[in-house]
Order: sequence, then C-alpha cells, then structure tokens
Amino acid sequence: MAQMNLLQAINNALDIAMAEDDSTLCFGEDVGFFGGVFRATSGLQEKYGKTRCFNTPLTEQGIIGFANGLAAQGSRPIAEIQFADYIFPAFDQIVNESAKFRYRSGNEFNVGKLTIRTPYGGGIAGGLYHSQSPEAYFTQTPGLKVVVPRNPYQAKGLLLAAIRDDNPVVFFEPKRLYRASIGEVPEEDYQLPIGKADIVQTGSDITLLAWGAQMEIMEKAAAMASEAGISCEVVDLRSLLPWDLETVANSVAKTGRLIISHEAPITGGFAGEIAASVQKECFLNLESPIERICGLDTPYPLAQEKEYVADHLKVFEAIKRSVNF
Amino acid sequence: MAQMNLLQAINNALDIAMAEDDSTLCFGEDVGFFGGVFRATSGLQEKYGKTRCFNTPLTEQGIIGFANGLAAQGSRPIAEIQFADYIFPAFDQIVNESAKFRYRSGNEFNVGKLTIRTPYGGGIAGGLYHSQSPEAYFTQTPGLKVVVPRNPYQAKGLLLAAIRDDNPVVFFEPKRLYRASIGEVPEEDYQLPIGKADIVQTGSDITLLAWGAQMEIMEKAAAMASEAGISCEVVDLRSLLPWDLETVANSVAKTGRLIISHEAPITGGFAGEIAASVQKECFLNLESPIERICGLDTPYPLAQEKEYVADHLKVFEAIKRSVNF
Amino acid sequence: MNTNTNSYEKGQVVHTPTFIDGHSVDIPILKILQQDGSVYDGAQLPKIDQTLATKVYKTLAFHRVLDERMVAAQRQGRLSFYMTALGEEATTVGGAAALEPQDMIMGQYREQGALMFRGFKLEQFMNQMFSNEKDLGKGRQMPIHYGSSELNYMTISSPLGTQIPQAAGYAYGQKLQGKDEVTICYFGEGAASEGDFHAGLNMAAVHGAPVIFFCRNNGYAISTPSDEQYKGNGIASRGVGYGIKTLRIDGNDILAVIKAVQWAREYALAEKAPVIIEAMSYRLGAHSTSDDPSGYRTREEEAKWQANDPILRMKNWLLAQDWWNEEQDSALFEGLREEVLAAVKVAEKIAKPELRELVTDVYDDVPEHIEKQYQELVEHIKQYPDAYPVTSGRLK
Amino acid sequence: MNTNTNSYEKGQVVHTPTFIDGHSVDIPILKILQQDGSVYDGAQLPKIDQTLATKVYKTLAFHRVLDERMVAAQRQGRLSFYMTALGEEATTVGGAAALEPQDMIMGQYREQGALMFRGFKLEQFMNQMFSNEKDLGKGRQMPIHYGSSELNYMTISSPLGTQIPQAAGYAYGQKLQGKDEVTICYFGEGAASEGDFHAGLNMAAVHGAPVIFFCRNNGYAISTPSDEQYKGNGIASRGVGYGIKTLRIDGNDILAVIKAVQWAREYALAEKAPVIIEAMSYRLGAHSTSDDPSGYRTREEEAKWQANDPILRMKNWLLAQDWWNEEQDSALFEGLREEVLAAVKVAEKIAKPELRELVTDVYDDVPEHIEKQYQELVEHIKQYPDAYPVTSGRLK
Ligand SMILES: Cc1ncc(C[n+]2csc(CCOP(=O)(O)OP(=O)(O)O)c2C)c(N)n1
Ligand SMILES: Cc1ncc(C[n+]2csc(CCOP(=O)(O)OP(=O)(O)O)c2C)c(N)n1
Ligand SMILES: [Mg+2]
Ligand SMILES: [Mg+2]
Repeated sequence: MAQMNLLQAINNALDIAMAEDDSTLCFGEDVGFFGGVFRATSGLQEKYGKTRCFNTPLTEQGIIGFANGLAAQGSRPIAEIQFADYIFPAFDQIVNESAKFRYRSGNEFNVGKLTIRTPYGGGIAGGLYHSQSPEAYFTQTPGLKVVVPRNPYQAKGLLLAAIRDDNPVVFFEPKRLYRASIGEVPEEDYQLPIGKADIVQTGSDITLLAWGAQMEIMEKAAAMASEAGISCEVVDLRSLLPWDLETVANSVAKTGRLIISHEAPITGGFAGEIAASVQKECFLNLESPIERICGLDTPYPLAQEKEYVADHLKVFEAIKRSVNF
Repeated sequence: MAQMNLLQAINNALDIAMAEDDSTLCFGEDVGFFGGVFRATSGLQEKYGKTRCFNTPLTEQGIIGFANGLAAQGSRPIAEIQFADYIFPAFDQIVNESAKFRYRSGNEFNVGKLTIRTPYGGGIAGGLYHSQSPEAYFTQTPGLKVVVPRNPYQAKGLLLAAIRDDNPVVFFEPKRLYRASIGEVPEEDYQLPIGKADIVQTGSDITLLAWGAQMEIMEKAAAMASEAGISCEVVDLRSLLPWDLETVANSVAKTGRLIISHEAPITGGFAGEIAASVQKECFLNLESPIERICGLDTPYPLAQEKEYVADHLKVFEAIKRSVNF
Repeated sequence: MNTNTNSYEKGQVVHTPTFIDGHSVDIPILKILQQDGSVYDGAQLPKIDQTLATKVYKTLAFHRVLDERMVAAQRQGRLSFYMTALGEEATTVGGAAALEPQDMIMGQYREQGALMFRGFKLEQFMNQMFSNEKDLGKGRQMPIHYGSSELNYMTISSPLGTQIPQAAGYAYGQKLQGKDEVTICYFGEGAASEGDFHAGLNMAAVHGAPVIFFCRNNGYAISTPSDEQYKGNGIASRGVGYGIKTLRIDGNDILAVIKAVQWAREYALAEKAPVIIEAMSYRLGAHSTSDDPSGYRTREEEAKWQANDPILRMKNWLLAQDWWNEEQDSALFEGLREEVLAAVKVAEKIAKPELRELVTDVYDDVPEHIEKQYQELVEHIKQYPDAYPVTSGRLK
Repeated sequence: MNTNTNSYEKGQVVHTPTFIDGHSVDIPILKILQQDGSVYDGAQLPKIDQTLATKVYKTLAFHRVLDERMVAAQRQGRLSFYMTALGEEATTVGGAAALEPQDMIMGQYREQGALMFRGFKLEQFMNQMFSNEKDLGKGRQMPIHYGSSELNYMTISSPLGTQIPQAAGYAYGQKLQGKDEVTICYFGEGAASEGDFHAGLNMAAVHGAPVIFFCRNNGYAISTPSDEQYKGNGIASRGVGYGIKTLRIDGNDILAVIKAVQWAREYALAEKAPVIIEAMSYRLGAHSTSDDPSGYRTREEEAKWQANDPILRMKNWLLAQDWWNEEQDSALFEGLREEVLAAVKVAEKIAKPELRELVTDVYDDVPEHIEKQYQELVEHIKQYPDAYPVTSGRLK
C-alpha cells in the first residue's frame, strides 16, 4: 500500500496497463512529453516511447476518431480529452460511432478496447468551460459504459477495469480531487467491478446517492444529519451506465427515502433517470418524494459558484425535508 | 383554411417568416435549389434568392457555427440539419455555443434569433442512422428551447413561434408524419405558445403524455383503453424545454396515474426527467408508479423495428397495469 | 450546371504518377487508358496480367449488373433502398485490385465494388440487403451497409466522414504492430467538407499513418454540385496543406486507378506516411433510390459523362489485348443477370433474424437491464403474436 | 525543440503583399520593419501617420504593462488566472489599427491588444478579471474572457475554434445587409487543427464572406510544438485548398501586420471573399499562469525570439521617425505601471455581482422553472447567510 493522490492513482493504473500490453496507447492534447495539463500521463512517454504515448493535434473529434480506428484494429487506445467541457466536438464519434460500432456490424467489428478519460466537474473557479459534468449526455447512449470514481483507490481499480472492459468506456475523473483526494492505494494490480454501486456507509433513515466528487458532499451532509439524529445510507453509484438499480432499490426499500445529487444542472441530469426508475421499483416503499439536489438550470457560473453548487447544506436541508415529510 | 401535410405546413411557415423579414435565411445541405431532401424548403430559393436560401457544404458543425455567427450579427438564421441523426457533429456548436452565448457575455451578445430545424424519429425503415430521436441530448442544456410538433397545424404555429422566439430553438420535425399527417391549417400567420402543453383529450383515469409522432400512438392506445372502459387524458407536451410541469401535474393530480412515452431509448430519455419531477410534485396523488413506455436500450434497429418501438399495444398494456396496480 | 466537374481538366495531363509536393499546386491528372481502349503514348502501365485483368473486368460487370437489378427490385417494391455506383465503378474495383487482401478497406457506402473484388458472395450482398438472418450485420442496417471482418472490409456507417480519422487510427495501429498492411479510406467530395476530414488527414500526416485517402470526386453530394461544395481546386489542392503527397487521377480509367493505388501502397508502407488520391469521376445515377437527379442537373451534363463509361473503356482495352471477346462478354452479362435474379428470389425468402438479435451486440454481453427489457418484450409479443408476425412464430 | 518555428524562414522574403494564389504554394513572408527600426529597402508602408503610430505604440505599451502586472497579481494570489500575449502583441494591436471601428473582432483569448486599441478602458479589463459587478460579462467567465458589443469585440469563448465558422456567418450577414464592415477572426495554429477551422474556412470561401482569418502562429499550443501539430508548411499552405487568398507575414513586425490587414480588408470588401493571414510569431511567455514552459522547451529557443521583440522594434522605428523619444517612453511605461496597480486595488474591492445574475441571461427572460430554483436558493441562503457571505448580505 502507498499513499497516492487521485492523479497518481490514475497514472499508476495507466502504467500497469501499458506495461502489460504492448498495444496499449495513451494520447491526447499535451499528453506526451509534458504528461498532460494535469500530469496524469506523466513519465509514460519516457517509459514507453513516443509511438505509444503522444501528443495529438488539437482536435477532439480527431482524437476519438483515431482512437475508434485503433480499437477496431485491435490496439487498446486510452484517449484523453483535456477537459470534459471539450468533449463535445467528439460527440458524434462517441455517440454515433463508438457506441454503435459493434451493433451495426453484427459484431464483425467492435471498439471494445477503447477507453476515454476526461477530467470533469466544478469547484475550481473554472466558470462555464472548465467545470461541466456532462455524464448524462452519455448515459442515454446504449453501447457506452460510463464510470466515475470518487477517490484514488476507486480510481485505480475502476480505470484498470475500464481499460480491460471489452466495451467503450467513458471514464470521468473528478478534477477537483486530483490532488485534494489522497488515500491508501495498493501498488499491485487490482480491479473494481463496473456496473456495481458501492455502499459507503450503511444507515436506516434515508439513502443518499451520488458519484465522483459529489460523494464528499454526501458524506459531509450525512455527518450533519447524524448529529441531528438521522441515519443516512450513503451509496456511490460508481458506474452510471449500466447502473446498479438493484443495490439502490434495496437500499431505498430499507430506508424509504432517497436523495440523489449531482453537479450537473437538474433538468435532464442523470438523477432524473434514477428517480424515475426507483419510484417505479420502490413505489410502495417510498415514504417521501425522491429529491434531487443538483446544479441549477444555468450554465456553470464563476462569481456565484458557491451559491450554484449542490453543497452539503442543500443536501442536509433536503434530508430534513424528506424525513419530516 | 387549407388542407396541408406537415411538410407543406413547415414550408408555409418558412415562407411567411422569410417574407416578413429580409434578414431571415434558410440554409443547410441540399436546402437551396432542390428544396431539401424532404422538400421542406421547396420554392424558397426561387422566391427569395440564392443569398437567402442556399445549399451549404456538407458540414453540420459548419452549418450551426455559421448560423450562430449570423444570429449574433442580427440576422435570423433557420438552419436545417438533414436528419437529427446527423446533428452530433454540430453538438459542440449547439451545446457549448448557442446555448451559452447570451449567458457568458452578460447579454452583450446573443444568438436568440437562431432556429435549428431537423427531422427526427423512426417508423421509416431507416435503421440506426435515419431513425433517432435525440431530443433528450438537448433538454439537459440550459439556454436552449426544444420544440416538437405533432401535426401540420401545430407545426406551422410552433415553427413561427420558434423563429420569432428570442432564444435559440431546436425544432424537431416528426419525419414519419411529413406526408402522412394531413390537416386543416390556416393560411394566415399564427403562433402557438412555446412552453405550454396541449391537452388533446380530457379523461379521468390516467394521463398519457408524449410529443411529436408518438402522440398518434397515445391516441390509439387511449381509444383501445376507452373500449375497455378506461378514460385517458392525453397530453401533448409540445415544448420539452422549458416544459409545462404545471399542466402535467394538474392532470396527474386529477387522474392519479401517468404514462410517458417516447421513441428514444428509455434510459436517460426525457421521460425520466418528467417522471422524476411528477413523482415529487404529485407524490400524494399518485395511485400507481409512473410508467415509461419507450424504445429499448439498444441502437435503433431495422429488421426488428416493429418489435422495438413503443407502440400502442405496449402503451395499452401499461395503461391496464397502471389502472390495475 | 456544375462548372467544377470540368474545371480540373485544365490541369496538365501526364501518364506516369506525378506528385504535387509542398511547393506546387499545379495539379496534373493521371490518365493511362483512352476510351477506345488504347493506351496513351509513353504511359506506364500498372502491374497487371491477364488473370488480374479479367478478374477486374468480371468484377466490374458484376457490379454493373447487380446495381441495375437491385434498382429494378427496389422499383418493384421488393427492396427498401439501394445505391448504385454507376459510372464510378473503376474507383473501387481498381482500388481493391491494387491492394493486398490484408489491407483494410474503409468505405463511405458506394464502394461495393471493392468488396466484390475481395470475394464477398452474391448471396452475402443479398442477405444484407434483405436484412435476413444470414446477413453478417444481423439485419440492423439499411441496405448496402455491408461489412466483413474476414475480407477486411469495415462495415459501412451512415454518418459521413467518420471513417476518415478512424482510418488514420487503424493504419497507425497496423504500422505500430509492424504489419505489411495499409488502410484505404474512401469518401466523397461532399464528405470531405466534414470536420472529420480535416482531423483525419492532419492526424495521419502528423503520426505517419500508412493510409491511402481516396476521394471519389463524382461532382455531386446528393443535389449539391461540387462548385457549391468548395472553391479550391478539388480535394487534391488540400493535400499540400497537410503536407501529404497527393495524386489526381482520371477515376474512369481503371489502369490509372490501379497504378495510383499500387504506387500509393508502396509509398505509404515504405515512408510510413499517408497519401491522397483524388479520382475525378461522375455519379451517373441518382444519389440513391430515394433521389431523382432530373430536378437538379441536365441531361446534357449526364450525356457527356456517359461517353466516359469506365467499364466499356476497360472492355475495349481487353479486346485490344486479345484477352477477351464479344462472345465471352455477352455470356458474362447474361449469366450475371440470371444469377442476380435468382439470388434475389432466394434471399427475400430467408427468415428475418431472431428477436434475440435485437439486444445482442449492444455490449459484449447483454447487461441485466437490457435482458429485462428483452424478457418483457418476449412476454408482450407472446400476448399479441399477430401484431408481430415476423418474430412471434419463432419465439420459444 | 520545435523545428517548425524556423522552417518557414526558408520562404522568400518580400516587402510588398504577395498572394499565394491557387497555383502556388511557394509561401513568401511579408516583412517591412527591421528590428533596428529601419524599413527594408523598397518596402511599401501601410497607411499610417504619427497620430495612428503613437496610438498603436501606446497600446502596445499598455498591453505589455498590463500583462506584466497581472501575472504578478496572479502570483500574489489576487487574481485566479491570467494569459499574456508576450511577444505577439503586434498581431492584435496591428490588426485592430488596420480596421474600422464597425468591423467585428472575434478572438480566441490572447487578443486583448485588439480590444485595447478599440478603447476598452483599464477599469473594464479589471472589472472582468475580478468578476465584479461592473464586469460587462457579469462575473460569469474566467479572467481574460472580455467582450463588448459597443466596441464590436465578440465575447471570448473558451472552446477552441468555435469562432471560426461563426466569423464566416457573421461576415456573411454583414455582406447581406450591404454594410461597409468586415469581420476579423483570430485563432492559434493549434486551434486550426479543430474541425471547425475546416468548416469555417470552406463555408466562408463558398459563400463569399468578407472575413479576415488571422492565424497567430506562435509555435505552441500549450506544450505542443507546431511540428507535432501539423506537417504542412504552416497554416498558410492550407489557403490554396479552400481557394482563399493567403498571406504570410512576420507577426512581430507591426507595419507588416497593419499593411496586411489593411490590404485584406479592402480585398474582402471589394471581392466579397475571405482572406487568410498567417502571422509567424512566438509565445514568449507561459501559455497561461497555470503553465510553466520550462518543462517543454529550451531557454535558447526563447532567447532567439526575445531578440525579436515587436514593441522594441516599433519603438526603434518611432525614434528613427522622430515621432517619439526616450523620455516620453519612460514616462509612458512608468505612468502605465502606476495606473494598473491603482486599478487593481479599485477593482478587487468592487462588490461581486448580485445573486440574481446567476439566473439572468440563460434565456431572454427568466423562465418559471429557473425562477423557482432561484427563489428556493434565496430562501436557502437566508437560512445559512454565513455560508454564502458574498451574496447573502445583499439579499432583500
Ligand atoms: C454526417 C452526415 N450528414 C449528412 C448525411 C446525409 N447524406 C448522405 S449521403 C450525402 C451526400 C454525400 O456526398 P458525397 O460525399 O459527395 O458522396 P457521393 O454520394 O457523391 O458518393 C448526404 C448529405 C449523412 N449521411 N451524414
Ligand atoms: C475545444 C478545446 N479543446 C481544448 C482546449 C484547451 N486548450 C486551451 S488553449 C489550448 C492551446 C491552444 O493553442 P493555440 O491555438 O496555438 O493558441 P495559443 O495558446 O498558442 O495562443 C488548449 C489545448 C480548449 N480550450 N478548447
Ligand atoms: Mg459526391
Ligand atoms: Mg499557438
């Protein structure tokens, strides 16, 4: 075991993946010599050479198109999009190509070996274009898997699983935690399962569900609630597509209450899907309406970021509302 | 009043818009001389000249980028994307640019005059890439309006409202109905409100909610239900962003039951947002879980299109399930 | 009237490959074979012997016949949709003939000629077009979206231009693994306007991918003539901007196509670098069976190009070589027509894919939530078997 | 080591505008002013008199001082982020000086020089950078994302390349309305790899939009040197592929910039057609205050370019003209430094925008669902005023 921050855990996972398989490649804008603007690919070009870890020209659609081709060919591309806010030029290549490659060809071809890594989320005074959480744009796309880790241990295990998963995976990294989140991480190889939620804290009065950096907020709110005598079950969804309805529904069946929180704007966010599914699955168990504590329906602001975000106080208020319903 | 099909109604609305304002332009792939592959812009180049109605090079990102620039400049662009399946190369221009233009500039600049028209939906043996209903990719984007008409009368009134609305509007046209849906349409200018749902049929036992071509399915299912003694209230959402929670919630408060149907895959589709909002708004009114009858979580198929789609039989079964819950 | 389809003719005519390097955009056009079947004086022929030449010609004939028959079948309502490559068959058949079987072919949709040359069987074409259970694509895509991993022909995808950066990546992978392989990537002059074109060509150049970008410039993108598509000198004029070796050829000249692609393959492998070939041709037929070109172009323009028939041109050459005769020719075409008709009749009777194929291949395995949707669908169909006649009968 | 930043020097040096037309990609580079302040023999000067020249120079000085001071302010933790244009100030100040006030300027983010020339006030820059309530952008974007509709300077948007097709559309609208206006569109050689570049240039050419595409080729896109960005001869070599008139200039030569843009404006208006200008320069500073270039390039490379300082070059010219003297120069720089420091102190004390600005301008009006979210937020903040100190105090 070693102490690693989230970036080191990512870097370590990439290192293991590149060492084990010569056909694994890491590339993207500034990913090569410099190691990426966040340094997630630091040292990899030195270790594995310029042909396997390299800078690309500045074109996200090109990066993912190139990656799709490599994956179809049998290589194992790990493409980085510098900020999730800049993934949209690649949207067609991801949503119309990566996601549908296997299906449309009757499995004659597939891009299962593709992994797309991208830092997402707010809390870094990044304004409209360095703060977005666009996961829900991808969760409505059959053929993709979508994964978001909450800490260094999860990041390494889930990223290794994503790289080896035989389906295209979009891997969102909570950039606010890149250096802020530090924890014990085994130095050896390990994987965490994609498609399974993780119960971070058991409780009996209400279920709190989130993913990525938002887990910190949920744990903080749960601590406040605990002081107020409310017992929260805190669940990290981890994998958004496919997502673990069973674990969530079991928790809600037990607690009778659910709050879902994400950074993205509320309308059309992935909390809607979860709420819709859970109200159906747990209709007779629910003791209060499912609440969604999310970003407001505006672009991501700068000066009023603090007011905008779904913080622990807003979650705590929702917990009280739900319990007192 | 005249009999028009949906295409004629669209064409008529475009004609009125171009006649009233010299700065209104229609363009897109094959939109000019040929009048578009569906002929929605037929005759407009002849009438208003090549500078106001024209073919563009084959680049969706270019079309919307160009349109954004025109709108910022003060012109009134109506851009066509040939099929909604091909809107994704323009995703960045729509989601990061059109939607955020006004906000990011503090209203120094805006693209409120932009309208994007695009044919969507299945039922035409189009397979993966001529059948998609990508509306939910846009409904999670603050700054956009999203509108879907169900018939010629609605199409003309809503399109004129969209063109004149001072916000960027994505206008999805149900291509399966282009020639199939025929109805009375006033020849003169009129508008229908954006943001308001339309109660197509009142009823007391259950609310059926949909939009666009799916309304036909709902009406068919409602007729079957009526024979089985179930009274359905049928609501056309019309505008998905912003959407009329009030009308929907009032209806559900009355009926106690809700079924939402759309063509897109269920997971992450817009029905999730509606269900999540309504379960909160109408928690104490709901007598059964809200059901979503939608496409399966696969790319849009060809040979098994009939099995895949959310047809009236599936909706009818859901109605019975809901009423007998 | 599209003025662009003629304007490149002003370029110098040469008879051996001549590159546009980074310091010239005077774009010569490579021509080897004249319409009467004679070879230009001093022209350098591609590597081709009688066996290869007859195989190429037979493929061209098969192409022509299949296209004719399937358009007819579509008119009769037996088929939902079809796209011919009338007048530009040499670009794809010639391309495949110049490559090795292990080379990957990525097409746009009008490249059935390349697949034919590779040996995709008549019934395989039919099974795809009739979306039956023998279709390699499991009945999921519209007609003409062929694909075969065995034949290294990437399954066609409707969104335009997406295969261009993919081809760069595919070829880069081939290079990295030290394979004696290249990728050829076909696209139309319309698709070359997509952002993916720019991304793909630049990435291939920067990363040294052995890919042959092959633009079929057939003058139209549906109704849009190429002079409303771009203002440069065709697509070839863009090569210099990417620092990519570029070659313009007469796309109706099968020997020029073969020569150019043979050369490009050698160059791409040896130099680990991409090549662009722009083949000037003309889409003689409609864009697809959903289109009627009489609304946007003249008969005269079409007639001019009809006189450049690439198949007739090759036949004239074969006759001149004494490698072929008129009797063989009639027999070939007649035989093909019968075969195709018979194959239609067989394919349209083959059952549709089983319901299960609706949910396979979304992922490597069917995940739980989709399995559940499938089971509910099965129950539903069993409840209303008459409403789903194609699949209900075969459900267990 | 970036070999590309030097390679274009091999081109012929000319002293009057010389176009690359569709039949040449021998790319000459326009140079007018030498580093010592003397003009090349036979060079044709732009339209410029002492008044304009001093305005340009003062703007350059303001630019240099503002950049220096704001980097310092960022280091002191007073500002979250900043981007300098050290070494390439002539490209934007010169561009604006060659245009008319009604022309639209669309920048990438490093074009504050153009906005300065247009008269954006020191306190306006400050208000934007400190996201205070006087910021025209209402505190919504990161520092340096300026915009002013009054000054026809389009608000900066972080996603790269998006302004390129927008500029084509903007200029098309200007043309259609018969205005004596053009649009200038700045972008880096990195952003020129985006698909939007391809789309924008092609659409401008096809639709005849009077837009000046101005590429600031400063050798780097963050850490990526231009020789890993493209393999062609810079961005200028792409012009011919779009059929667009192209001009390469020395970007550190203010007179060359002004001359080129003056010419381009005339041409774009008269011919209703776009122009591309590629200005060769070098990003002497870090990419932004978040970046440290010592990790990816050498001091020697930087030193070479330090010797080409565009501001010093202009100063030398002004001195030689007798339009300026050293005393004036010291006074100017000293005065500017004080002004900037004072302005920082004022701006950082101005209140942040009111909470209401969080929800305005998403749409033309605040729709019901957002109004409801806002009201809930207000109630929440009132409940926890200490947790939201910036806004809670001002809520009614
Ligand atoms: C991204 C995208 N946009 C639009 C279309 C619709 N479309 C199909 S074919 C076509 C024209 C293509 O022209 P070209 O590339 O010249 O090829 P050709 O048909 O001439 O062989 C268009 C616009 C599409 N399939 N994909
Ligand atoms: C679409 C998009 N992708 C990536 C980024 C991140 N990014 C910001 S600046 C930059 C480099 C731009 O280089 P260049 O265009 O040469 O401009 P310069 O900084 O040299 O002025 C990158 C990659 C972005 N802002 N937008
Ligand atoms: Mg074409
Ligand atoms: Mg640069």
